[in-house]
Amino acid sequence: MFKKILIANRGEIALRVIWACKELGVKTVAVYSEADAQGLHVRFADQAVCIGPPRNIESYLNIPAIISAAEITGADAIHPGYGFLSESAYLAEICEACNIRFIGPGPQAIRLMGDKSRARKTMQKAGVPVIPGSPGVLEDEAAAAKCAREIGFPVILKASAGGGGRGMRVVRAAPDLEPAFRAAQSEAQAAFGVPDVYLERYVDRPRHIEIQVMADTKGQVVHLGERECSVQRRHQKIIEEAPSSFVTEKMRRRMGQTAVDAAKAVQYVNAGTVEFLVDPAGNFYFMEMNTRIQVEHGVTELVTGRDLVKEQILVSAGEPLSFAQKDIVWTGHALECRINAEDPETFVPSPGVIRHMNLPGGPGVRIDTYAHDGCEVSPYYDSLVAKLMTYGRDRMESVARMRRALDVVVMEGIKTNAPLHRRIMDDPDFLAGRLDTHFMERFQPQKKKAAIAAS
Amino acid sequence: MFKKILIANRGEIALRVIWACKELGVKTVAVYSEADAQGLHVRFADQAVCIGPPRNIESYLNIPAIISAAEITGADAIHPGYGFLSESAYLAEICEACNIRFIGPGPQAIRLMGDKSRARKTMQKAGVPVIPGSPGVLEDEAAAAKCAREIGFPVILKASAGGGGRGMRVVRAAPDLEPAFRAAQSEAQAAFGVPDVYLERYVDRPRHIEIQVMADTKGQVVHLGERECSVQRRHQKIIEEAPSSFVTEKMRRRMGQTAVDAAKAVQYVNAGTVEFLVDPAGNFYFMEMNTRIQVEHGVTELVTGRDLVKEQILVSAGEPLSFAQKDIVWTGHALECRINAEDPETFVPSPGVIRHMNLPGGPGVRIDTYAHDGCEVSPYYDSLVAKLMTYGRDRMESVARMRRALDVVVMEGIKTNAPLHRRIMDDPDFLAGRLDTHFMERFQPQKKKAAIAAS
Amino acid sequence: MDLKELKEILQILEEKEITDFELEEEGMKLRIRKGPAASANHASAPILAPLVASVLPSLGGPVSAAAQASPAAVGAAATPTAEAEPGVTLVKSPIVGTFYRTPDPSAPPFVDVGDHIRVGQVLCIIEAMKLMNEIEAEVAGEVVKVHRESGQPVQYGDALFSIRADR
Amino acid sequence: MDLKELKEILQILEEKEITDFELEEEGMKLRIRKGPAASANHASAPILAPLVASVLPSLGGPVSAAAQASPAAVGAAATPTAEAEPGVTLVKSPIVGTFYRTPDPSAPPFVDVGDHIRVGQVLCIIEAMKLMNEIEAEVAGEVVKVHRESGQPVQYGDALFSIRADR
Repeated sequence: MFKKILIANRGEIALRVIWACKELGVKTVAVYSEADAQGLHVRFADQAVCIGPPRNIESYLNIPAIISAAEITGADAIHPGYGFLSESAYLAEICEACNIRFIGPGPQAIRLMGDKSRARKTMQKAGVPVIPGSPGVLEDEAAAAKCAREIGFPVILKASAGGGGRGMRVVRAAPDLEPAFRAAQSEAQAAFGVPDVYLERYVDRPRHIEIQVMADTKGQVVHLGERECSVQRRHQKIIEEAPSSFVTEKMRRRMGQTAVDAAKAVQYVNAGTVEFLVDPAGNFYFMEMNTRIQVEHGVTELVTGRDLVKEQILVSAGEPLSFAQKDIVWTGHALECRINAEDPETFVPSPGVIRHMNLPGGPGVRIDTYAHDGCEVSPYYDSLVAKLMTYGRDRMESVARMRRALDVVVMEGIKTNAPLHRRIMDDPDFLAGRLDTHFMERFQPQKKKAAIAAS
Repeated sequence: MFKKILIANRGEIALRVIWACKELGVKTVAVYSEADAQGLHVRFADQAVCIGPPRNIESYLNIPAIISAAEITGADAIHPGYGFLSESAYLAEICEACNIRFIGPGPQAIRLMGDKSRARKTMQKAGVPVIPGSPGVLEDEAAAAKCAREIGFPVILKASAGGGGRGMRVVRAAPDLEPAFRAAQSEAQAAFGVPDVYLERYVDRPRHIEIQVMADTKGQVVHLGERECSVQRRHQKIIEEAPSSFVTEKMRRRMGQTAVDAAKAVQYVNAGTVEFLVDPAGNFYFMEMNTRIQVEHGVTELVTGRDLVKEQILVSAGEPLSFAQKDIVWTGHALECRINAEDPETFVPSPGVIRHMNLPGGPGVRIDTYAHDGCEVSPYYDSLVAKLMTYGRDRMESVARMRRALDVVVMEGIKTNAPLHRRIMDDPDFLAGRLDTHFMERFQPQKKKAAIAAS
Repeated sequence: MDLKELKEILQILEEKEITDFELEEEGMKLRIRKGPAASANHASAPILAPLVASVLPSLGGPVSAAAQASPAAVGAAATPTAEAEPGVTLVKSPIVGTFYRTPDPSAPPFVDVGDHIRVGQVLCIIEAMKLMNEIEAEVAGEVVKVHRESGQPVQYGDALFSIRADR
Repeated sequence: MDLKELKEILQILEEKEITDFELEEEGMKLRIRKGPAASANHASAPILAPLVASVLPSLGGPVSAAAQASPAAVGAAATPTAEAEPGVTLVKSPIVGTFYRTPDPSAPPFVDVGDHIRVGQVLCIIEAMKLMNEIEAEVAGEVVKVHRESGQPVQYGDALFSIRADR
């Protein structure tokens, strides 16, 4: 086992890793920027090293400083958390070179999954369904028409250089394709300077459902079921749950096996998440694989009873997985609301000092947070202040618990999106499980973006 | 269902009941003494009524004030919590007379179980094992000798008027009985003015293990397994856990059935706890039945996934139990440390204002507390500030979580027994599950009382 | 300085959490103070204040829990602590119950504003558990205010009457 | 003073964590106070203080987590912030690593107390990721203190040397 783990992160996930290390009896080293000198991860780690000024690039993204901190403290492993350097193949490589274990997959798997088109090809080869689309840029209207016929309508035309919804055109029937193609081309030209356009099957009202996998160095890969993450705002998840009310037992087995296949195809080790786009008929398509622990891992922990962060550490230390696929049993239902320091109406970030705080407790409540009374929510870093999770025997019990938990969240001095979450908990669509990635656009239509589809 | 429940209590249990009511969609009324005007139960209930000055007798024990508060707010039920009026048959009767539902058993069951000798006789009749003993006061040495032979050694002689260990004599073999009897008599005479002495089987190194039962108005009684509560100081439980590492599956079934029999013998309704004294051989003896929800109910909730307070309310409203015996499945292990405002060495209460607080979070942690930053721990009421519970797949995981949770408990401004709990979590006897009610005397021998046995 | 500028200044002060602000300029003096009085310093007060409960007003109609939980919604402490003026005694309810100013619905009130009362005189009835509890005056003086209307619920410590005591 | 100037002042005060500020200029007087009244109770200070981290000292030997968690054990902030005297410049470590005063173990130190140094002169080496990073003087002056011993680990911002700058 490791003797000492350096946590190359801050905030709640740094604490989450510290809790796991403490439970395993492993010493911890926190690193921090000057802005986080008062942070709880600094206080509760066994040691702490200041690695630079507040700006990420000079501290939490500063690989030499982090490696140096590991060296001067004698840490034999680095846990990257999520965000920051967690998907840096380069850090994983440097760790290898410095004889420090990187707690995550190997650099090859990180790099491959980080390259979306390589990942897509690899997955296709492995038999993992990806969204059908043109192999590359479409030459002309004729090529587009041929491709669309093969794939089937509706399709979406996308600017190759695009992003943010610009140059996108949904086409629902063949006669509309030609004009749409030309329009997309000229839009792409105008917006990005290149007219290149490609085509994909358009998924109406898709859900974002992801599968948690865990793999050891012995080649064993186990999936821990799905998380429904369709409640998003601008591709930022804000509510996650497990299980998804849409996923049947059969579908879970199929998606789970597919995720395991995906992981095996890249010799994956450690925790990872395979994200799928799921259409209303239950067809699912590979979107990407996140090669790290995720923000929302807690809901999976609640329904499976497994500690994913401890498992990450054990697997990195060479232990076999502590469970086989047959040992994974799902019980009850868990929800997570991300409590962000932001205005619940305008979503403008609201950093500041939390002058007074009250957090919920009682049965079925889990809170992961770095917040405490008098703490500063720094303007330098992301706005996630707390992950409020509830657990119940069924979805309605976890919703009821989430409601009463949100009712008593007090964070004076900053604004949070807790009131937004509270309203969502009363929304008929949410309660009925009628979710897709456009849920938030319907829920707060005044905030609707110009973008057509983009998910 | 009830429309509005008045909670005749304060502190964490008042909040616990509020959480249950909120989850059920029932309105709540808090009552409070002038000392608790700032209490969270006052803040988070839908309504609140000041019922008197700080002293219990004028507020939380003031039945007319509480009934009046229910009447002026239109509450149709009263939840008494634990302590205070929770075992007042009189309050239960007055509620009946006033058409307010008392959330608990009927007054007859409360009264019977409150009378220790009637309870003992009723239990004996129902076939529940009680500690063998002389039927009453022993006339002379000969009667004592005869009785001791029947019961078997070791026995304990106790002063009929006694208490606190005075006039007690443990006798391990027949030849010692006669002198011990005379000594006990004269000690009893000296201490209490009457020489009356009786005799019971002496249980060496007993464990305190209790069974949670839940009964509905349809006559259904279900047990939810045991709690090990042997870690006590002066008969005050400080650590509880479920399951007990001493109790086998077979023993759980037997003790559970016995507790169900005990409850059925008194037509018990609602939540109750049958406390047993368990000897090292696994024999168990009825001690008493607590006719209320208990402080430590949370550990049972954690291992069974059942919400006992919601169940109390539902059962009181006439619903059948939401589970049958076969539905109760125990998973994992839960621990509770009672965080008291007291000096961890001297046990002197430490009321005051909590100026800064940090409570643990993360996986497997549950906290029930009324504390928040800036809150006052009142000198008027008991010293329980927070119930810190941890849950894990097995006992070692919940212990590891309790350790790391205790490590980060900060309550500036008052002293708490968290450091004591932290030390217990490293004690070899505790870790091995070698527990009995004398555990704390061995753990802190300097605090050992003069009393010989008394448990 | 116009209203708009003043608003902006106030906005800035709030953002920066400034509690004391004084500005003097030709012919103009501005002084802004926020929060608890500087002298006193109730360390706990500003911290606790937002957690002060809504009390009696909610007896009329339940306050939504969500609203209660919102820090903004709980500004005012609702217990009528009503500091008495010098020389004026506050008669507070000694019990929880329903306040009645008359012995029965058709009768005139026991006392009214302007009445002079003597020690031991019945001021009102508070009904609790079907019992009519007569509340008697403990001071002699003039009734200067009746704080509650007949038939209203009262909790322990609620102000009922203000009496200007005889000297 | 216009609003823009005022905002800038407030911004600076905030950055510098100044709580009291008074300015008098021809015909203008400005007074700003922030947070709880200065006289007594710094509500936030004592609250935050106990959560200040133990830092570098723990690099020497791990501090037990239990001890850290106990409020009593975390009194002193351990980062050597070492306020420089007037005229004395603090050279702080720009990187994390191991501090060496000599180019190799047998060599004499780059600089010592009493030495006069010029701008650009190498003061020490900090080893990070097997790289030897020479730290150069940015001011000329006299070395008045060496804060660290050779071979010790240093974190970002740790004081290394005090230099009394030439005037």
